[in-house]
Amino acid sequence: MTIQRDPTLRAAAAILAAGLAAGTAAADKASDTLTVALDMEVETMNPYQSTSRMSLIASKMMFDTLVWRDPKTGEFAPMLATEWEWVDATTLDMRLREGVTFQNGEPFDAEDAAFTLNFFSGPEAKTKGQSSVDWIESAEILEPFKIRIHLKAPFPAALEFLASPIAIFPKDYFEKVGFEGFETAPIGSGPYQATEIVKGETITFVANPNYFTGGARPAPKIGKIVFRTIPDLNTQLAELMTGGVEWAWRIGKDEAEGLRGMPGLTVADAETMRIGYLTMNAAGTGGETPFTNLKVRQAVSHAINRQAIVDNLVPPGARLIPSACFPDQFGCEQDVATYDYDPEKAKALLAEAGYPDGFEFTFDVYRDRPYAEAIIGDLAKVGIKANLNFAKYATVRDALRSGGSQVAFLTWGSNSIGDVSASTSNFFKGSADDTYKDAEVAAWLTEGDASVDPAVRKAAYSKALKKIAAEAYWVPLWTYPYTYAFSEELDFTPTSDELPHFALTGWK
Amino acid sequence: MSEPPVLELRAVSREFRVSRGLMRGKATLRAVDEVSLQLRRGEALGLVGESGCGKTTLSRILLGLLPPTKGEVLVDGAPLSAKDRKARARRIQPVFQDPYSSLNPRKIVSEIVATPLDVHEIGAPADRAKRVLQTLDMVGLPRRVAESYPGQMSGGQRQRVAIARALAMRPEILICDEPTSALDVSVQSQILNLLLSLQKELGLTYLLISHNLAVVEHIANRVAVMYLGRIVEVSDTAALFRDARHPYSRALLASVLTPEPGLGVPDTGLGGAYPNPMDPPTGCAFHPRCPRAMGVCRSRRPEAAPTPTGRVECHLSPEAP
Amino acid sequence: MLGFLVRRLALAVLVAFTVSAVSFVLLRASGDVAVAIAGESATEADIAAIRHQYGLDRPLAIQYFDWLGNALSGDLGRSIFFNTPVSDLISERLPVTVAVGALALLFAVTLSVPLGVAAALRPNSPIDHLAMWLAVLGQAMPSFWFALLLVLVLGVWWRLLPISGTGTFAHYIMPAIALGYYATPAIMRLTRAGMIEVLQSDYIRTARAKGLGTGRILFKHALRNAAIPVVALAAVQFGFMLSGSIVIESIFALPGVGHLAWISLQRSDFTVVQGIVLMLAVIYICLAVVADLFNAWLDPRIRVS
Amino acid sequence: MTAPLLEVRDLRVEIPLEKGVLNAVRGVSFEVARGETLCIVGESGCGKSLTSLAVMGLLPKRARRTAAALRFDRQEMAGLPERKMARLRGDRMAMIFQEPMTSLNPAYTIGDQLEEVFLAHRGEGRRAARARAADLLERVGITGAERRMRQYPHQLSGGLRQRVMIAMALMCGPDLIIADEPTTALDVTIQAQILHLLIELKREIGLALVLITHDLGVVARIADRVAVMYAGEIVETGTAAEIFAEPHHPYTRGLLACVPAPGVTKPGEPLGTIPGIVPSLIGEMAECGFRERCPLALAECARPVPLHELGPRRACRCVLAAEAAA
Amino acid sequence: MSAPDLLQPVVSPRARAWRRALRHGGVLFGGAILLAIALVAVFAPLIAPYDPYAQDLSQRLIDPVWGPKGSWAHPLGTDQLGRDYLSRIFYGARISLLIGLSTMCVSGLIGTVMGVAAGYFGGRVDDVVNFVVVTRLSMPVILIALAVVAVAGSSLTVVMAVLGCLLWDRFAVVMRAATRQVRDLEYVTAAEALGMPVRRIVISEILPNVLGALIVVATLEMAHAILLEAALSFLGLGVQPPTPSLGLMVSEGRQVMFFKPWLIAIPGAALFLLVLSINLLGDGLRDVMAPEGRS
Repeated sequence: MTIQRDPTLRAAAAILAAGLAAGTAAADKASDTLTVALDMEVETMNPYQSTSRMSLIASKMMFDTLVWRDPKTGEFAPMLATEWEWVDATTLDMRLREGVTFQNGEPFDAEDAAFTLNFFSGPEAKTKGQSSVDWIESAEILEPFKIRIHLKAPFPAALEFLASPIAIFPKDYFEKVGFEGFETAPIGSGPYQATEIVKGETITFVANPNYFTGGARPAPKIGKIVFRTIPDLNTQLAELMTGGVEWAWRIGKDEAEGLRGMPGLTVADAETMRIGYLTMNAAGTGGETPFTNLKVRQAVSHAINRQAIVDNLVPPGARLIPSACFPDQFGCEQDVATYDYDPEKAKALLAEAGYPDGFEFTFDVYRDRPYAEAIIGDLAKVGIKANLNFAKYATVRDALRSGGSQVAFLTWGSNSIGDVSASTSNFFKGSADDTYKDAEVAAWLTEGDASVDPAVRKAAYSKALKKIAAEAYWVPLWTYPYTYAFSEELDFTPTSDELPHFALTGWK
Repeated sequence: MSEPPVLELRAVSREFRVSRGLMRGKATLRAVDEVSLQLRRGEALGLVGESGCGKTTLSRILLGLLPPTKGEVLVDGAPLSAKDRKARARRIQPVFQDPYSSLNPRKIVSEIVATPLDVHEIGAPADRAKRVLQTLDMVGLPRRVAESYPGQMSGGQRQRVAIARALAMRPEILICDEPTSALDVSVQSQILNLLLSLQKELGLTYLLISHNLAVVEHIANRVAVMYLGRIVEVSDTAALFRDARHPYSRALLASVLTPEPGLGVPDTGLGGAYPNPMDPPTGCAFHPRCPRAMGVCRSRRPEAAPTPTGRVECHLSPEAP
Repeated sequence: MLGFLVRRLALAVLVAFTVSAVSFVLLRASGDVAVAIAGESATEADIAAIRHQYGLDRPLAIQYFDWLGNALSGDLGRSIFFNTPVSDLISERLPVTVAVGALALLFAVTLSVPLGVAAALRPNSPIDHLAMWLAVLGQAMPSFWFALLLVLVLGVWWRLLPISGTGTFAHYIMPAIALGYYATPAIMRLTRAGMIEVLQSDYIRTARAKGLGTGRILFKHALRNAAIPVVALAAVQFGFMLSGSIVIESIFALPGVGHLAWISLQRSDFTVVQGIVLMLAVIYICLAVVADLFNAWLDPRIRVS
Repeated sequence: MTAPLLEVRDLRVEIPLEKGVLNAVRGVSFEVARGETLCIVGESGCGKSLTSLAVMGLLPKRARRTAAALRFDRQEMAGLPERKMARLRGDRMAMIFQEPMTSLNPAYTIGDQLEEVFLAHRGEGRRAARARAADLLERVGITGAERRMRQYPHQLSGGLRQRVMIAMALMCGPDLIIADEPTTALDVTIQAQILHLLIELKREIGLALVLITHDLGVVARIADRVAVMYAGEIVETGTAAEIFAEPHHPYTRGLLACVPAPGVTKPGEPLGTIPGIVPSLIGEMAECGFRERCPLALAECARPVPLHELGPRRACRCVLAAEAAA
Repeated sequence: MSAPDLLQPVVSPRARAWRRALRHGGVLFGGAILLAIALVAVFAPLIAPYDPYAQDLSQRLIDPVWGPKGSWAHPLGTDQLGRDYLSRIFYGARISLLIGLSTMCVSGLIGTVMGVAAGYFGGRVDDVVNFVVVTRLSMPVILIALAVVAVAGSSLTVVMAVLGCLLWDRFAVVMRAATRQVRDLEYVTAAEALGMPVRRIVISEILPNVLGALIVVATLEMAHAILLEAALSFLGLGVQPPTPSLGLMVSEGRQVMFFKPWLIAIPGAALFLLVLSINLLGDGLRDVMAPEGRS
């Protein structure tokens, strides 16, 4: 293969377009089968066994939760629980839906709900996402269709977790087959049942004909949904264009541009709660660095042309963010100190800080290499040389916690929780992830987290976020939109929770 | 005979561990089996025997390239192990069979001949060059070949270079392992003439290993006959060719095809099977092939017995104890 | 026979032991699995708990010998991510890798051996030059690039072959080509060189002097002897194909051990990687032994002394 | 007079090289009668092996063969296609090579390789082939033929392998055997045995033998007739007795003088030598090939020298010999 | 013919190999391309039209000059960050050559020492080397590279070190075989019989005569190292961006390859050409060193 000459290129484009039409024509509305490309394998559909997004997506198909959180409005709605009531700050009563059966015919009742909560919050289950269950003290059966949940401490986010990932398992079946058996033949009460699992390759879901009506989630619309693991995004695109799959997501900006022109495909963008940011080692844990100097941090903030990156590299729908949280989260103060793109000012600040000729540092990155490269390019323009260290997330995080990292480019999805306690508090409240160790900020955040009064909380968070911005601990970057591409016959609506809801999807 | 032998082997043995193939374990091969041999100053001792009988192993022991498993090597009556490698190298030098592989193809002739002088740091570098040229004269090579690479020379010329290298340090003993068997007859005679004249001029002592008995008869004063790791007979050349004592020596001599038409090819009476050296026959190692084997040959190994001109290991020998 | 096998087995055990120890240390040093399991929202306490749960807070040497002891009794441990025994994971995915590797080898051999033989029969002929150019071009082609081009041209532009997955035989064709073409030049060269050497050998001259037909000389007398080094090379290449299919398996979305190793490494699922490394080492050594045995069958000089 | 079994007239072998065409065999003519032993003797590079290979049609691919006549039992072989030539080889004319170590295929048993010849030329089945092979092995002095036939070449010593090669050559009962240095790689004792065997077989079966060698001792003991080759040409022919008793060509004389011989040379005395080196055979040669080395060279030697008949089947390529004969 | 002509000028084996090399098509062709690439690589700072790191997001993904929107301002277009592709290719060749050469040197040194030691001493040493080689071969390169890079980071130096420490096996195997062959020749025995020290025997008698094999392996391993670095970079384990590595460029361009195929075609072709030239040179050298091989 050599370099493509112009005529060939155009011919290729023509073939491509023609072929694509043929490919999508064969898309399987007719056979009522939707094939979906996922870049990671669903290692388990048991949401307690995994913290991965793929597991969560699959478990949403298979299982119901007590509470449903509407992906569009963020409102909580009844699902397996029909109504709930806070008895006090640590006691939650829930009335359960009657007449629901699991996919194997086992009827659902309080036994199942209480068992699930008790078992998976206990030590025996070795639940991987401990933070989603460790707030539960116990669950108690009050009536055959009513349970009471005891919390260890007041926990505002309890409903969030009850909506996801706490899926309700059939007690009898689970106790019979155990972890191993459940792994290969999971049973839930959700709209789809996994009928065939080819390890590493596909999972086939078939609509559950007996799915209960009356909940917030409607009955399944598509007969069969196949999850295909295609690790290479490139291959996903190839399959998408040739009709091998009808749905793919997390598509890059340039590819999306290319796909937008293709007949038969819909390309949609949706903002998520994920934000990107740079964190700088301001406290100097692990040794003195230039970044302990406020002027340097400000210079870095001024040096990065965030708008240009958002315009050119980030998929459409991204917003620049001024403060250390997702703008729509409760308590996310927007009126904070901002740093416009101003390389001259950055240079001046660097000179003031004693680095007229700039300096070098190691830049830890775990994803989105092009963005990182663009940031490196911007920093180079003011004389700062960033040496990219592209590593696994775990490695970067280790480095951060041990103080071995100077600057890291990170993202945060807040577990799709619309509250600053799930974002800012995570990083500035004195935990292991708090590398700044700003006692004042930590105190404000603690105050905000512990209160149930919105006004008090808001005020406390505002103070914290203003200081974070003034100190330029972070360079808040932008929100992360996801780009989806799917067959135009598909009626799919992207949501901001980073969870494609196939159970809500239908054909046009 | 008051002078001690310039080189002496005393009951020298050498064993090898030999792999017998993929599926089997290793076996012990006794390539040289309690060999005692003396090399007198100024003589040419011929060593003859079939391939695989241990001739080459013996020569490597003499050169110090292989340590003997048992026994002693003495130079001028002193054990060899006491002398260091370099001292031995100054006195004993080899000439090999294959003039194509015995010269480093990447070096020119003068470098090759000068190598011993360099290694032993003999003389100043300028003297070395002179000595190299002298040595080339000595072996009858024109001085202009000094700048040639071996690849440009004929087999005979290469063998002369190899001899020149061996002579560069003026050693006393040359171990010549089949020095002419890779050469054409017309070249062979030139090299043999050279060896003879060098011996006269320099008073060299030779150990001449050869399977060509005509060559041995022509050059050697004494001959040692080797069979399956043992010296079965030692004798003065003339005596051996006239009246060999050991049946193997006789068979060997009978097999020599001299260029005399009309004599036909003799039947040696030896069987076809050369014994497996890893599993040597009991008693006299030669008995399975010996046309005159007796019962005792199968069970007992004959002792060496002196003869008027040497010694022999055979139960048939009248001198046998 | 037995002695040989025992010695090779001893070597295999020693190599496997060394490989496992080295990779154990390397892998543990390369990241903290506990952090990876806990996910991005985990707290320090979560991580510590996980570390303790999985025994990751014990001294490294103890962890290793613990693992080794289990491995010796056939238990390779559990994947932390999949929460399944590593041996199950491997046995689920090995068939895909082996199938692709075997097809790749088949592709390489069926292309290279006839070509090598033809080239050897007529040195400097057009077919020889063609073979040589194929070899040189093939060896210069980066395999990931070649795989992408295959996807682009055969999969997207021409739509000849399915792009990814394992549904049908056709699914395996592109991966097998992408994996096998790199081995083709080496096998072809060796076949050619071996054939040329054998054809010049004295026993081929003897065979001709016996008045045997050309086909008989070629296939009975020449090919068998020329095949000996080729078999060893093919075995080695097969071993490399099994371990070298990471890129290919990712691009073609094949659920094989290569991709399993890759994702497991990325999220520090050591037990899995450890198990795969051990398995690959054992397979590699076994292949070498099998090649030896096969060569012993081909060449009686090795078999009997 | 009956026609000779093998008749070679003006055989030439040319090998194109980068530097030019190597005229390795330059117009060699000889004939061999049934039951006769011809020894072709010469030093390395004189073209004796290529001559034998040319007769058998076994030359390497790049070598070119031309001949005025190349007749075996009155059949012209010069233009014969490879398939017909193959039918002749191994059947009516067989060959034995120098290296018994490498001339047998290491991958197959002795029995297999013996039977193969028979199966290729005679449609009498494997059983007959096996019987014939066993018979011949015994005949060449290998005991326990059944066991030997199951063995592989490397399990046999060099002498035994050469016996196997001889048995293989005899499988189809040939009229002619060409042996190219059959004993050079062997020990003297084995050499004597093998030659002894060849002579016996020849006498019993009555086959003709062409023996290529450089060893004058072998020539003297085995040859009926001798052809001395030098630089791609036959320089002298005659019976063994004639050649050894009264060599005419200076090269033949020089060669004989080089070899120590009992009664002729004295131990320790210098041997005769031939000074100089073999001329290059690349391109055409316009003079006597031996001129540069010849102690008796004359001005006439600067022209190509023809072969002078000195008597019935006695000839010499030397101007001096021509004068002596005249 | 073995007709030695002492009157002809003295030509060393090396000079003869040179002369043959200069008449060998593959050597000339491969050598010429490699030389051209090497010159481009060495003088990249002088001839590259742009700074390969200079990004301009307003100039992203410009077509190459033959494309519909191409211009001579960027002959090969620009990449996703608006960097000049031609300049990046020049610098990429530089990185590739640097990695190829350094790997060749490091692994050549390790492998030669091991191979020569095993071939010369045999016995125990050979067994140990054999064990090390088998162990090395049974460890998958990519997994090891991945682990090491995870530990040590993936700077250029680390990549060079990793490749150097991984690719010595063929050197060891070939050098072992070559040394064994030479070791049994009589001129080595002669040197031993002279009392020449082992080190000197190895340096003056053995190494010059295995040099041919060494050079051939070295070129092939250089090509191998370049390809492996590209593969590692493709996986994100090699050289780190924004350093222009050809493998990395293919990796970065692949997402858009369906729409802008030149993004992977150009660096891929450059890589291909580079490796091809080295292989042609190596192949040619093999012919030149062993002239009986192909004539």
